[in-house]
Amino acid sequence: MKRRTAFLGLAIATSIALVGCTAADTGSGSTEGVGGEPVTGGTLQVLQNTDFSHLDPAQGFDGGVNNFYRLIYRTLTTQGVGEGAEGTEIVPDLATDTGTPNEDATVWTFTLKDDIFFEDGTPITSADVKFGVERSLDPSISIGSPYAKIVLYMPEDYQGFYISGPLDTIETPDEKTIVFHLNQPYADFAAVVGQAPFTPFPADDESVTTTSIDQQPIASGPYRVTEYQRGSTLVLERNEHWDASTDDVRKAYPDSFEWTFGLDGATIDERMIAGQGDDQNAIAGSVQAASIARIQTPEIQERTIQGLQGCTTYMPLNTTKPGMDDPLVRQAINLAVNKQAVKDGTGGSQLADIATTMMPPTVAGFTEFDLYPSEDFEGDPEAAKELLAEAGYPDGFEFTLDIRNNPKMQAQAEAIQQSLAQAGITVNFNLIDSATFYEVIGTTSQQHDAAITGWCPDWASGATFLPPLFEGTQIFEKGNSNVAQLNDPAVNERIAEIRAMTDVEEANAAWGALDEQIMELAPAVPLLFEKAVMVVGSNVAGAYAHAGFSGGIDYVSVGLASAE
Amino acid sequence: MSLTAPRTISIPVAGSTLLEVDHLTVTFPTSSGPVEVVKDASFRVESGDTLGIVGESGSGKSMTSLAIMGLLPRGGTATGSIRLNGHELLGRSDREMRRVRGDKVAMVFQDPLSSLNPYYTVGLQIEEAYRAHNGGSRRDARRVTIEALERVRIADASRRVDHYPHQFSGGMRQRIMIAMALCLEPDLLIADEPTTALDVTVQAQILELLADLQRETGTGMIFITHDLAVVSQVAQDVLVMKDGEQVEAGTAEQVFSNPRAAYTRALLAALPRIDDPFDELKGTSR
Amino acid sequence: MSTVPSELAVETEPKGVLPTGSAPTPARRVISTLRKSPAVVFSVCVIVFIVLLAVFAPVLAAITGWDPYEFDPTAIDSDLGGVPIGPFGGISSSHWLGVEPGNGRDILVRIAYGARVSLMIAVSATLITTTFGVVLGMVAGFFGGLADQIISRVMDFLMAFPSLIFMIALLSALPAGNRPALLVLVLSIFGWPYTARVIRGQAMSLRNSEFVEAARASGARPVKIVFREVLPNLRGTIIVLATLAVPSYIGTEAGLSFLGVGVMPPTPSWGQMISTAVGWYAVDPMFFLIPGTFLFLTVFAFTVLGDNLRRVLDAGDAA
Amino acid sequence: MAITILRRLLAAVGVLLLISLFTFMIFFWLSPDPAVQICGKTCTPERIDQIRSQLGLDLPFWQQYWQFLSGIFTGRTYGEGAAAITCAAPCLGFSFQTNESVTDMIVARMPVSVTLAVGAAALWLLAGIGGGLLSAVKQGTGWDRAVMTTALAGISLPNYFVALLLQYLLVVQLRWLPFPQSVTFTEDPLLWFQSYLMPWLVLAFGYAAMYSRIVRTNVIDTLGQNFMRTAKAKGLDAPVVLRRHALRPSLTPVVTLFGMDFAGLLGGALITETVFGLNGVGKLTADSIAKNDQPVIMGVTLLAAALVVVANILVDVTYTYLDPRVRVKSA
Repeated sequence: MKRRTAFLGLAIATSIALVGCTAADTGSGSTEGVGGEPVTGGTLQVLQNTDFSHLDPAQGFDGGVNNFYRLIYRTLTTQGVGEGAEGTEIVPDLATDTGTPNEDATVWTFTLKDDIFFEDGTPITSADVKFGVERSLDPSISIGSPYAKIVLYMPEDYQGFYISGPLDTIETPDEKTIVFHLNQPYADFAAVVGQAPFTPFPADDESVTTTSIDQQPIASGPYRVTEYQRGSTLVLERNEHWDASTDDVRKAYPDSFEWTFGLDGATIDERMIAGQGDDQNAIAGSVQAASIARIQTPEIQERTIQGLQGCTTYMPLNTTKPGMDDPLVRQAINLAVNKQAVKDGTGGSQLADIATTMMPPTVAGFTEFDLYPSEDFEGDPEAAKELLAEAGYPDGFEFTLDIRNNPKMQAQAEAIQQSLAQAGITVNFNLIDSATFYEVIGTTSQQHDAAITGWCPDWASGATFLPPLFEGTQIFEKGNSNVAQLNDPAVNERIAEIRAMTDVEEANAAWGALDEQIMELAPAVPLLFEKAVMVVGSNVAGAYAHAGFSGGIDYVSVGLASAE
Repeated sequence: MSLTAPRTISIPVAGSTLLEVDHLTVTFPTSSGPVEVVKDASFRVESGDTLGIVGESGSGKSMTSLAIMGLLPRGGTATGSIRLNGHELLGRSDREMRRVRGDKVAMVFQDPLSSLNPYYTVGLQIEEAYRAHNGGSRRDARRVTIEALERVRIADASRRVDHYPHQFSGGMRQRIMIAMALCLEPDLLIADEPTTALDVTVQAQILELLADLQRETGTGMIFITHDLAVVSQVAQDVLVMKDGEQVEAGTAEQVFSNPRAAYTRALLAALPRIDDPFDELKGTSR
Repeated sequence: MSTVPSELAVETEPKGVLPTGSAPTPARRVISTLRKSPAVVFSVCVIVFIVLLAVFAPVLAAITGWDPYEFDPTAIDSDLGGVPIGPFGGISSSHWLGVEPGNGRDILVRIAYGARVSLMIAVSATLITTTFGVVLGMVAGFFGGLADQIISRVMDFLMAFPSLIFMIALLSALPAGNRPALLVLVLSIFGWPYTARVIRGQAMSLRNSEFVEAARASGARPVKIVFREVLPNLRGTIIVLATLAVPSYIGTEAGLSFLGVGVMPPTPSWGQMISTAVGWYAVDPMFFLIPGTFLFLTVFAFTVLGDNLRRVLDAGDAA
Repeated sequence: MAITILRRLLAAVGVLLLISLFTFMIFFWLSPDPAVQICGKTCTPERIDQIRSQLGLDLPFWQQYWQFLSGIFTGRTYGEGAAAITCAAPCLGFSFQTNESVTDMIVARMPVSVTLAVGAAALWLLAGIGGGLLSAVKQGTGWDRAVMTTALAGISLPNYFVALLLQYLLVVQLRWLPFPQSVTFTEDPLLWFQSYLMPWLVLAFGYAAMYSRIVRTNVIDTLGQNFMRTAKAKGLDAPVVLRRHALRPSLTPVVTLFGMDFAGLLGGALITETVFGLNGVGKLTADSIAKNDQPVIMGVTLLAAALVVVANILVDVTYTYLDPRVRVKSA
């Protein structure tokens, strides 16, 4: 339990970052799908900058890949379909319902549906689900969603199926029933079994090894991988053994999906805007800032979808550093940042809204407030100077900002640097390679005074948002997500109280109020709620932005208007 | 070393003028205006005779020969008149000159190594010259080539024909150049310092070879050299050039025994007199 | 003969007839010849212009009123993704070459500051590689033997290296630190053999020349011969090599910055500007055309100058 | 001859060993801990230690280096028991970020790099030799100046700039070409050609510029040779003189250059592949550097070096067959 959100933190941070830098993931929010109801058949093209992180669901952990997993994998539960809250609701998938807890929610029982098969026609049994979880706990691949590790009851040194053998605390009394024992009461466990590491794999298949799934996935969903060249193409075709009648979530309209990876962001945008040939059947991730001006024609607007990614881009301020440990300094920084300039650098009003709260509007219990207001969000350097003087820095303040070597984050950092300069605050950059950025800022000994990073909730609850970022017990030497290193007794206490709440509504409201309580301490500067703006091909239908997948187009609902 | 031999043989054909050069002037443009490298040269070569052109480097003797070949370097222009067998050569198109070159006038150059293409066998280089003018099959050309090599006394010619230039010694290479020139049976052979790059004994052999061949074929020859001693051995007539100007012209005997120009006298004075060429010359006079 | 270690590097082609050790061509004659060539006059003008731009960058900033880091939100359209307002990338009376999309920074001022960085790195690297290349090349060529063996093997090794890949890997592995200094270091490590190789060849031919023989016969110490006799004769070659090395380093620095491992933001750099402009090429082509043109003209001018210098020195040698 | 080649091979092996050692050292000391990299997002100190021992990263430098070297010839196994990962020979390493053997990754991307290199090479040889010849034969004329100015521009233009310019002009503005797509020749030959055309042009431009300069110098050099005068004096046709006597001596040295450049490209045209999104070895390198996938960077560096070194030997051997002065001992 003690590590839980630490892992989670970095994972999500990475996922938002991926969305940002690749423009290959997706967004959310228009009122209806583009082009009406899709037809069955045809090939849907997906243009993407970077390849998926992993085909192995134990390893991949970001909005884009989770969205993709739903095409080839099924889990006991999954997120719903539809816009907004409809999409983030947890619904049964392989299981007949969202599980039956015992009284204190420490033992959960699920029953599998009938007529569920792997791609080779083998029926999926409770043993296969159990094996999937056990396999995912192997240390060499358990880099995906951490919830199984956090909540399942298991021996401390359990190292997955291959090293430690079967896990006795997952029981399979018969082929259809699976019982999980947890190490704590966990009311949200239905959401946990919807996480990708709970994907079943054939328990008695010798060919399944730690690394084999990443190369040769075994499908339980409506599609199977028929061709995969890392970094260049991925082709899915129908899994004949998937039975639509067992699946209320996946529509699976196209006969096949074809991904093209490695395309430059600007090129993807240009192709989507031109919409020629096969690109009429294509979808892609959010357009780049540069392309916003080019999609303003009515023809393109008709096939444009947009919505919030459901994440917050923010600047944690390391509360343990000299100077930064003074709330007045942190408040001054909050006051001085010109969020409008940060927004412009990110792509302007179409790609981002200004954030004044830590929790994004897509999280239940979101409460709007702005503790550090300024005209047009352009910063108030004078007020900031006063606070600095009060804090004992009349001649200004200097700090080092950790940023990722990536154009968008650099643009954001430069905007911050420029606006803080007017309040007499000098910002020095510590540019970190994209590959090591999260490692550095997640290592307390290596991080500097501040950083620019992001956070997305795993499911739409404040419980997966505020504690990982600001709970004092979650500061770890490595893999730290409380980058501000905030350890405030009042905040810690309140988090514990809200966790104990059983009334969901009450808890949600409490998270909202806690957000404001935290922001009074100014451990971070909320910057933006970034949006996804996606152009789809003219023959694409049923596309909408799914709030559960960083605003990406829901793959299991999209299809073609005409299959020819 | 027979000095009389060529003379006696050349007598029957003497009298028919092979080459007449009149008022030949060669100019090159430079950044400081045109420069005349050959100024108003006039001379004749009779069939079967040898004209020696003597001068220091830069005296215009090589430019004279290149003008006859129509091979002046880029930018150079020749005026005056050059008639071969009575036909004017100046002002002809490059295409017409190509038929003259090799076929009517052949040339042997100073440095036999750099004058042969290192990438091809000597056989191929002779054959291509032969075929350019006589056509015919490769077999014929090869036969002619081997014969030509034999004529210039290359031992084992049928094997050596397939060797590359760098596999031959300097003297042998010059023999090859001569073979190349002679296989076309030209009316006029221009030898531009053919022995300068060779050591003395080889030099003698080459001179002897040229004399023999001239006797056999009756070809007229222009022999260009800076070495008066050599001229005295091969030429009937002598032309002395300095700074593009023709300072002395006449029969070898006249020039050597009674030089008119101060420059020629100076040249003669500089000759080594280990064994006095003039005595010999006198001895062989008509 | 292949002097191009990477796709990036500009050919320095040391092959051919570089001026050898005979009497050095008088500088005055070289200059007067060069002055007659329109290409050289053009190149020198471009170089002078770029140098002035670099030197007076702060003055330019003062005149235009824009500091290289200063945002101008009024010059961009926030609702259209931050695209510059106005034609040709926002060229206007206050922004003479337009602005950067997304933040409205003045492109002209950033180009000027970028020129500082580019020139500083290229010239420093040239000084270092020329010094090392000349000294090691002379030692190898003049003394031969073991020294030559060692130096030549090191040169072969460095030149067989896939240097672009390695420069990128090295730069991305090294801590951020002082980027320009690191760039100079990395460029120098892989750059000096190209100078040394040419110098070595010439030093070898000079070793047996009359005046060296004469100096040796008069009992001069080898080190003295090298610096008093050999070095002055290599002057022309060194000038040509250095002139051609500058554009090669400018190009490589820009390439590395383009790939994101060179000069780090917010420090302006031409390569980095082009890299940022990749995303905007279809919408705001001026954003890549302007720094690209400056980069091209600078490299072109130095190359033309070096080329002509070599030709004139060659001709001087032949005459 | 055989002994010369053998000696060259031995020297080449030495150079490769040195390069691998050098590369290995750099990564050993400078690079961030690969274990932390692999450990990724949800990392614990214990897990890092596990990965370190699994990868042999806890061993001393020389043992690690030896493991890497021997892996190339015998293959190697990472970890133990059921969780073991085997990497078959020739094993250039194993990428734990993608769970693939580096050799397989490179092999999978080779076709793109080869296609790119072959197409570009054909173009630049054609343009470079053609331009150089034209320039040399028409020396001093407008043609010469035009070709040489273009060549100088080609040398001075960064290829990423050319790539952007071409893409902007030909694709976005004029719409003469479609956006490059990753299709194979068999799928759609026309689209394949159109997609590769720009990368070929961009890559070929710089090389063609360089080659035309070199060919021009060589041809002018050759035209001034005495044997050219001999050929003319023989009365050969001008085209024959040029083709037979001038071309071969002028172009033989280009073979050396070409061999090295071509081999260099097989090791990946980093910038061109990245700018055009071609999934070749160069893109693999760029991606791996961005992700700091150290085994892949090692593997590619070594491969690229090996290609250049091998090309060097091949070129030398070829050269001896092309130049009789080297091939045939003088008599």
